[in-house]
Amino acid sequence: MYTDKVMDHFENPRNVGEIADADGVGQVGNPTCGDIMKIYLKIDNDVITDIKFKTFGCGAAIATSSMVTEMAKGKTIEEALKLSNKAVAEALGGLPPKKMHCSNLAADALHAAIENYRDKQK
Amino acid sequence: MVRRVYFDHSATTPVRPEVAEVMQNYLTANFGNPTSLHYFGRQVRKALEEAREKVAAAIGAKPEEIVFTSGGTESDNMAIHGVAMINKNRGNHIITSAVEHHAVINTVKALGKQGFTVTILPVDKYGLVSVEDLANAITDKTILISIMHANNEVGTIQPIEELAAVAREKGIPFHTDAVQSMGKIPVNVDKLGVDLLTISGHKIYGPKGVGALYIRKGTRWRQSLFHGGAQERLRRAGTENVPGIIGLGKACELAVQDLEKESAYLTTLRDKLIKEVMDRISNVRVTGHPTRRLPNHASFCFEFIEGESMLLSLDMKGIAASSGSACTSGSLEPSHVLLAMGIPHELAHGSIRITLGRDNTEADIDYFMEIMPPIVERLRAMSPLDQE
Amino acid sequence: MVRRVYFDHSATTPVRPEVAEVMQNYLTANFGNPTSLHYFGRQVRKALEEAREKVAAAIGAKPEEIVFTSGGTESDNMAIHGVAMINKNRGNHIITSAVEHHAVINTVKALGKQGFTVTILPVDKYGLVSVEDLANAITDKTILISIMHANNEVGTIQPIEELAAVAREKGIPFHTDAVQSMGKIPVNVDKLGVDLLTISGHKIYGPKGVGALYIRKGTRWRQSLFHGGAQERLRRAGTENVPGIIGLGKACELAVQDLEKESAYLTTLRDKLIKEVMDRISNVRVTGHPTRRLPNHASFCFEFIEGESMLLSLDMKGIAASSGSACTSGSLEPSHVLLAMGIPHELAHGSIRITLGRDNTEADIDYFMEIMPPIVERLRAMSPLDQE
Ligand SMILES: Cc1ncc(COP(=O)(O)O)c(C=O)c1O
Ligand SMILES: Cc1ncc(COP(=O)(O)O)c(C=O)c1O
Ligand code: FES
Ligand code: FES
Repeated sequence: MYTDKVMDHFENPRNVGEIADADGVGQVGNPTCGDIMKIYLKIDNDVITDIKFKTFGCGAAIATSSMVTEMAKGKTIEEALKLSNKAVAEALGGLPPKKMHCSNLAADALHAAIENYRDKQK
Repeated sequence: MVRRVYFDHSATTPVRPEVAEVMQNYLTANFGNPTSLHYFGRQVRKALEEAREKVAAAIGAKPEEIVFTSGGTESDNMAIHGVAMINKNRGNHIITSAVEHHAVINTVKALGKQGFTVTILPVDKYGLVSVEDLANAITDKTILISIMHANNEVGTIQPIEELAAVAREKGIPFHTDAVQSMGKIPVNVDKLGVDLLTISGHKIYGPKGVGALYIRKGTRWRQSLFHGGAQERLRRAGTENVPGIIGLGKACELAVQDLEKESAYLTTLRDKLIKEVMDRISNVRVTGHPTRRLPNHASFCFEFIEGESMLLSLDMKGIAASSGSACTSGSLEPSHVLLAMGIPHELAHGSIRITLGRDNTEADIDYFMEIMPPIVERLRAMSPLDQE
Repeated sequence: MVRRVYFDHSATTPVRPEVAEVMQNYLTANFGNPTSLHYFGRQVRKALEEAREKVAAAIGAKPEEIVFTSGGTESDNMAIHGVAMINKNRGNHIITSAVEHHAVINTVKALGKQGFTVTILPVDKYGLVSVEDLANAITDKTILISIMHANNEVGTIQPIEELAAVAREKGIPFHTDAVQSMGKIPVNVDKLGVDLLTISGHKIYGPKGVGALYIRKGTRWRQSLFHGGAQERLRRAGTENVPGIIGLGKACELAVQDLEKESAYLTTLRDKLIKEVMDRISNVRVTGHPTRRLPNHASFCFEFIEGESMLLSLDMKGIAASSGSACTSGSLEPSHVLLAMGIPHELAHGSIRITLGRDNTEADIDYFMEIMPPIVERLRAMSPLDQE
């Protein structure tokens, strides 16, 4: 059902955890629907220097979370905002059609964290 | 090679070698069409009727009360549709429960869109239907009650004797889906007091794609799904799945033969499993009834984590289990059974079902207990939910 | 031991050893439920989809256009009911022919009692439907046409390309029952131009209890017979008959592979049989079309005698054949197919069908020609009918 890439990210998720003094934190989803993604950002000079996630959800949810952190790390927030859910799914070699609602979360969580960072800047 | 442990016997079972063996012959050597008058047909007709006797004997029925079908789903559809159609001039009210298999619930709901009124009885936190609720739900328009014998997701065994007695008193046909109970606890149509009963081959170490419907003699029922030839005494059109039926007959025979021994064995294994999970993993809940449950059935909800991710992790270690989590099916709603039992959404997402079978051993449980705690720990460490 | 000759391949065929062999594995070792996420399920899912590819390839379809069913009867019901139900707001007229299998004709007739109007096209003396009749029968209320590819009783092959072209021009879905033609003549959904097509496993050296329905992409069709799980992408509920489906896939693959050679071989045998019967027995008529007929199909009406008594006599000598005689079915009316072709009742009662298969040899024909004439003679000597 899942690609090898998905299974690799599920089995060895990159950047799991929390950042205690995060510059931005974003959360999407809710436990009722079975998926929550929370992303923590460390931002220096508009560049994402560190990123961590915590996820409650299925294999796809965990893999997309992991993938999005890998893709965002080192990017400027402008670049990171351009990362789409679709790009994340593609980077994983695709997701089963049934999993579309949960593959539509990882980039959203990242964007929410960036929003949170920007709000704090104001 | 990775060690493989199969813990999903409620989803399906392997065909027992004894069953596969008797089937083989009816693929190649004894291949006739049972409708044919000639030697090739007669040989097969005889075997088909012997299989019918075995199935009937296994549930305390008469052979002529057994109709062979393509599986549990067809039997459920056939039972409900057939009773509804013939009785629609008498009344239009159907009663079922909130924890039925989709083959029952979706069939009843489809009738609900065709002029029938449907009452879906609630269940308590153990998944039990109350006899009082049933008695109160019956009206003079009620023409059918369908309540399952044992639940596939949580293993809860309904008080069918008592529920069916209420129906009997009012003269209302009672159907029960015994797909999960067959071969695990005694299933006897007279003791249960039911008028229609569904079984399926592949849950009792028989083949997939074959099932049976018991229809008590005298029950107002009409064949209404298929049209075609005159097979099964006009109750089910289509050339009979002969090897499947032979397999079902053998599987029923063996199931009853081994019931007592196997059920005792599986109960011991299951109790060990439940005990160790509860002892060694925190924030877990057993779902279903503590005692009125299938001997091979253990089901849990693990807090803070999600079912599919547990299944995938177990699968990587060679353990096959299942879940009522919405994420395994890609839908947003978790199992209707768990929700009907009042389990909150987020907890229902963390459900897992371990259903044991005759080839499982204590060593399998030990292996599971070696593998599962670190999985739970790892996934909980990843979870953003508040864990205190 | 009595010599046994099987001449009833239109009724059913033995499972080819290659097919039985691939199935075996999916009974025992590879037993998972294809819906399961885990290893056991995934292995089976993969094999199931490979079988779907084989079936699709055999009829020139795409895999996603194939739905697996419990046999030809279910496929026919599913095709007709599913198209009728979704289109009932557009029109209520269904066209079929007078020589269809009961799985089609009874399904259409049942719809006739539910508000649909039915036209049953006549056939000529060879059993052929006329393209002109079809064109004339179509109204702006016509929502479905179902005409079989080859007839089971007389072997006549309909001009489906031309019939379907008429339907296509008017945008009306066209279903054909290819249960008998599959494996005997080329069956290609695009060349035929059909939208739905039925096949059955046990007529093509595959197992009983499994079939497929082809539904062309874009055809307005809705699942309407069964309710239950989400199998077959919501087109057919119920745990898949995995061994059966694997067997069907293999049988389709082999059928297409061997088609040319086998059809040439069977044509030779059949022509020899027809010639010798006509040469050596008087007052016999071949039923069906002289050339547009299945390569393995020979059917006759013997004057002055009755089908069942011929079958019984043949059976005593080890020869298995069949008949469209009413007496084999215990009904009073002989075959609707023979009557539709204008064969008088008394002659229709004397019908006999010899359908050859890949294991038959010339020696079988010789044996038949040794046995049959004295049987006819004996029965005619007993007959009170005027024989001149
Ligand atoms: C309780 C129950 N009823 C019905 C069914 C359907 O049976 P089948 O898969 O043979 O169609 C199942 C299994 O899937 C079941 O567990
Ligand atoms: C033309 C035709 N259609 C349909 C069927 C029914 O197929 P099945 O026996 O697989 O239900 C048959 C055979 O009985 C047949 O000959
Ligand atoms: S988290 Fe539910 S489908 Fe992915
Ligand atoms: S002659 Fe006996 S049934 Fe027809």
